Amino acid sequence: MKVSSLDKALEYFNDGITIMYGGFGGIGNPPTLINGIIEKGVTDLHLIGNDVAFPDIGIGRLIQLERAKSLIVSHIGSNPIAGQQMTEGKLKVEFSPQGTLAERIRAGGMGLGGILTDTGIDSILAENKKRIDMNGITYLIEPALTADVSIVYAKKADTFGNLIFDMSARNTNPLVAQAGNITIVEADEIVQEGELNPEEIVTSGVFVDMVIQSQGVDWKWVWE
Amino acid sequence: MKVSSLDKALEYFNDGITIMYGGFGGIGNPPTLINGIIEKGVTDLHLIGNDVAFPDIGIGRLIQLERAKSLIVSHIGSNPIAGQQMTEGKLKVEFSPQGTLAERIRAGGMGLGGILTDTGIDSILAENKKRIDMNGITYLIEPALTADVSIVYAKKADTFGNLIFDMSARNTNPLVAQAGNITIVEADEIVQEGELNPEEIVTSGVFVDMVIQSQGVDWKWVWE
Amino acid sequence: MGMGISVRNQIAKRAAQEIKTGMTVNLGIGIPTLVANYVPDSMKVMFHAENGILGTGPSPVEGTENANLCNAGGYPVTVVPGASFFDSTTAFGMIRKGLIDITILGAFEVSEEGDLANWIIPGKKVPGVGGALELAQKSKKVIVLMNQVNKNGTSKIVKSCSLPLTAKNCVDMIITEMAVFQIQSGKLTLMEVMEPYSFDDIKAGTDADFLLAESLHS
Amino acid sequence: MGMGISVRNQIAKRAAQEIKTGMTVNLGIGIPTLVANYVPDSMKVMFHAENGILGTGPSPVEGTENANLCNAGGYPVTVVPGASFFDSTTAFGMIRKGLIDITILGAFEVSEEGDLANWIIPGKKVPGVGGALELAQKSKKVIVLMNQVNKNGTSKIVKSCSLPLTAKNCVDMIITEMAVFQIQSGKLTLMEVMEPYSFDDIKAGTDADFLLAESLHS
Repeated sequence: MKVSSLDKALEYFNDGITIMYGGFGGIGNPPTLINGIIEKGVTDLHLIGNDVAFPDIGIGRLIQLERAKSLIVSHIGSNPIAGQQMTEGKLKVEFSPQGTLAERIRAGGMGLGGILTDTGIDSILAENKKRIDMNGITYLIEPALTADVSIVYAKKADTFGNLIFDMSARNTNPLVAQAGNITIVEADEIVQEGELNPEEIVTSGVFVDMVIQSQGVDWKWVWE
Repeated sequence: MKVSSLDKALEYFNDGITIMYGGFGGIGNPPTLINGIIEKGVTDLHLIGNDVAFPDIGIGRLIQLERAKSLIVSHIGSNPIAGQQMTEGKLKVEFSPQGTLAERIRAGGMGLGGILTDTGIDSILAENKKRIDMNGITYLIEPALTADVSIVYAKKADTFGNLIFDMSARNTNPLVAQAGNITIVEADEIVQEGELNPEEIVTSGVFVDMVIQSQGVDWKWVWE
Repeated sequence: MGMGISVRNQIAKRAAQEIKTGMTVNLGIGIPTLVANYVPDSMKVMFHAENGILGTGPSPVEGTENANLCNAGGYPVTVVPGASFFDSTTAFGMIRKGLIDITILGAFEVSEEGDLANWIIPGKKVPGVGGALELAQKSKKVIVLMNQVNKNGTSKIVKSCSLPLTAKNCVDMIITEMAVFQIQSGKLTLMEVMEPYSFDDIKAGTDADFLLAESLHS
Repeated sequence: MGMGISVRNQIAKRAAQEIKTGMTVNLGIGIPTLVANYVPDSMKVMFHAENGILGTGPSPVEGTENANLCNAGGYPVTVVPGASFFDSTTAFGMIRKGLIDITILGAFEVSEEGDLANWIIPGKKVPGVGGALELAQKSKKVIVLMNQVNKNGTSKIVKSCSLPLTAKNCVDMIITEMAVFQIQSGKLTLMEVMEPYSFDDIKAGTDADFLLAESLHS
C-alpha cells in the first residue's frame, strides 16, 4: 500500500539532495509536493528537470526562494530569476538539449549508462563531451541521470502506484517517475488497484514508492 | 491516407533487404504480411526481431523456407530449424541480450546512435564490443538498429497510422514500428482518424507509412 | 522583434505557403506561431509540439482553455482528429528521426551557408537551448523568420556567424520583412523581394554574398 | 531436467518460501514456473514477464485462453488487479534498474562463488541468451533451481564454471532435490538437507567447497 501523506513524503527531502521533477513550462510540475518542500525549508537542492517554469509557477517558486544550488535543465528562458542567480554565481546551471535531457532521464530510469546522439555536435554544449565514431558518424556520449528523489504529477494513480497523465501534462513525468531512487507521486485522483485498465497505464507502479493526494495547482497560468 | 492493400505493401519487399518485425515468441508477429512475403518469394533476407518463434508460427515460417540469410535476435531456442541452419552455416546469427536488443531497436527509432549498458559484460557476447568507463562503471556501447522495412501487428490503427496493441502482443511492436525506414502495419481493425483516444495511442501515426487490414493468425499456438 | 503586426503577419503568411498537405510541422514561438493561421483548414497538416503532442489545433475559445493542453510555449491549444499524446522522449524521437518536414523558427544570425545562431548571446542572453538544437539540426526543412537587420541596423544575414552556433548548414530558407532567401548546397539565393522594399534595400541589409533567382533576372 | 513431478514440486515449494508479500518476482521456464502455485493467494506478489506484463495471474480456465495474453514462455496467463502492460524496453528497464526482487531460473552450472552458466553449451546447445543475462545480473536475489548432478552424475555445483558465463557472482541461492545452498560474499553454504538425502549424498554430489549453516552443526 503506497498511498501516504504529504508529511510522510516530506521525510525524504533534506538539504543538499538531488530532486528530479516532472513538467514542461510549469505544466505537470507537482504543486503540493513543491509547496511542501518550500514549507519544510530544505535548501541547497540540486534540481533536474526540463526547465524552471516561471517565477511564481511550479518549480520556479523554489528558484525564487533561492533553495536551489544547481540545475540540469534545457532552458531557463521563462524564469528570469534563474538567469539572474546564474549571472550572480549563486546558481550553477548545466544546459542539456531538450531531447537529450529527456533521453538521459529515461536512461537513468531504465538502468542504462547513457545514450549516443549527434544532437548539438556543432554547438558549444558539445565542447567537453566524450565522443565516439560509429559507421562514419560522430556521436556524443550523454550520461544517464538519476536522482535521490523524483517528484511527479499524475492525473490518476492506483494504490500500487500505476499512473496515467493528463494530455500534455504527461511531458517528462513518466520519464522522471522511473529515474528516482525514490519516486513520490501526487495524483489528482487515487483509485484502487484494478480500477485502471492495464492497457492505459503509462507508468507501471513498480517504479513508484509513494502516492499522495494532490491539492491541485494554486498558481495563475501566464495566459490567464 | 495511409490505408492500402497487401499488394501495395509487398512492393517494398525485395531480395536482400533488412526486415525488422514485431513479436515475442510468435505473439505479435504480423501474419498477413509474413504470408505475403512468403508468397512473393523474396529471399536472402536480413531479419531483426526478438526471436524466430516456432517452425510453423509467425516469422518462423520464413526460416523454415530458408528465406533468411542473417538474424539479429535474442534467442532461437523455440525454433530448432534456425539452430540447424546456423550449425550448417546457412544462417548467420547475432545474439543480443533481450533487453539490449529492445533498446537498440528503440534507439534506431528515436534517431539515437545507440545506448550504454553493462548487461552481459561478463559474458562472451561482450567480447568484441567497444567499452567506455564512466563514473567507475564499464559500459558496453550497443549500436542502434534500423531496417529497410519494419512490419508490425496492431490491434487497431486509424487512417493516420496511430496504433494500439492487444495486451502482451504489444511487446516489441511499438519499438519496431518506430525503427523502420518504411513501416508497414497490419491491424485487426482500421478506424477513422479521431476514433482513437489521443491518450491511449501507443504508437503515433507519424512513424507509420502504410496500414493494411490483417487477415488474422492462421497458425495453431503451441498450447492449443 | 520590434516589428509591426502587419509585417509579422505578412512574413507568417509567406511562410505558410511552404507548407503542403500531409506535412508534419513544428512552429517555434513568436512569429512562427502565427503561421498556423494561414494554413487553410482544408489542408491536412499535423503540427508537432515538443512537450508531447502531434496534431495541435487552433487556440481554444476563451473560457474553455485547459492548462493541461498547451503547446511547448505554454499556451492553450486544441487537438485535431488523429492527434496523439506522448512523453518528451517520443516528441524528440520524431525530430531526431527526421520526421519533421518543416520547422519554422526565429534567429539571431544566419550565415550565407545556412549556419544558425539562435540560442545564446554570451554575456547577455543565456535562456538555454530548449529544443532548438534538435529542431534545427534534424528537421527536413528549416525556415527562419526574422528581421533583415537588428536594432542597430546590422544585417542578421552574415558571412559567418559571430554567435555560438545552434547547428551548421541547417537553414534552408530565410523570410524577412524585405525578402525571401533560399540556401541550397551552401549558396544563398535571393528568391523574392517583398513590397515595399527594393533590391538595393536588400543589398544594403545583407552582410553576405547572395545569388539572384532566375525569376529575378530581368 | 529428468526429474519426477513430485521432486519438481518439492523444489518449487521450497523456492516459494523465499517470496514475501510486496515482492516483484520473475519466474523462468521449467520448474520455476511451478513456484507460483505455492505462493498463497493472500500474499500480494507481482509476477513480471519479460514480454511486457507486470502482474500475471494463474493460468486461465481451459477454453478461455487468449493468445495475446501470454507469459514470456508463450503460455496463456491471466492478470491480477494492478497489472500493467508495456513494451519490451520497459520490461527490461524494470530488470536493469534492479526492481526485480527475486528471479528464479534454471542453470547448467553454478560456481561456489555464485557465477552462473545457463545459456550456452558451445558446440551443442546455442538457443541464444534471451533475457537471462539481464535477469541474472540485475535482480536483487537470484535463486537457481536445478538437479544436484547432471545426467552423467557430475555435480552441477562447481569450483569454477567450465561453460561460458551468464553473469559473475550473481547467484544467491541454489535449491536442488538434495539441498538448499546460500551464496554470500563469495562463500557457498549448505543451509538445508532435503529428505531423503544425507549430508554424505550432498558432499558426494557437490564438486565445490561449502560451509555448513549454524543450524546444521550438531
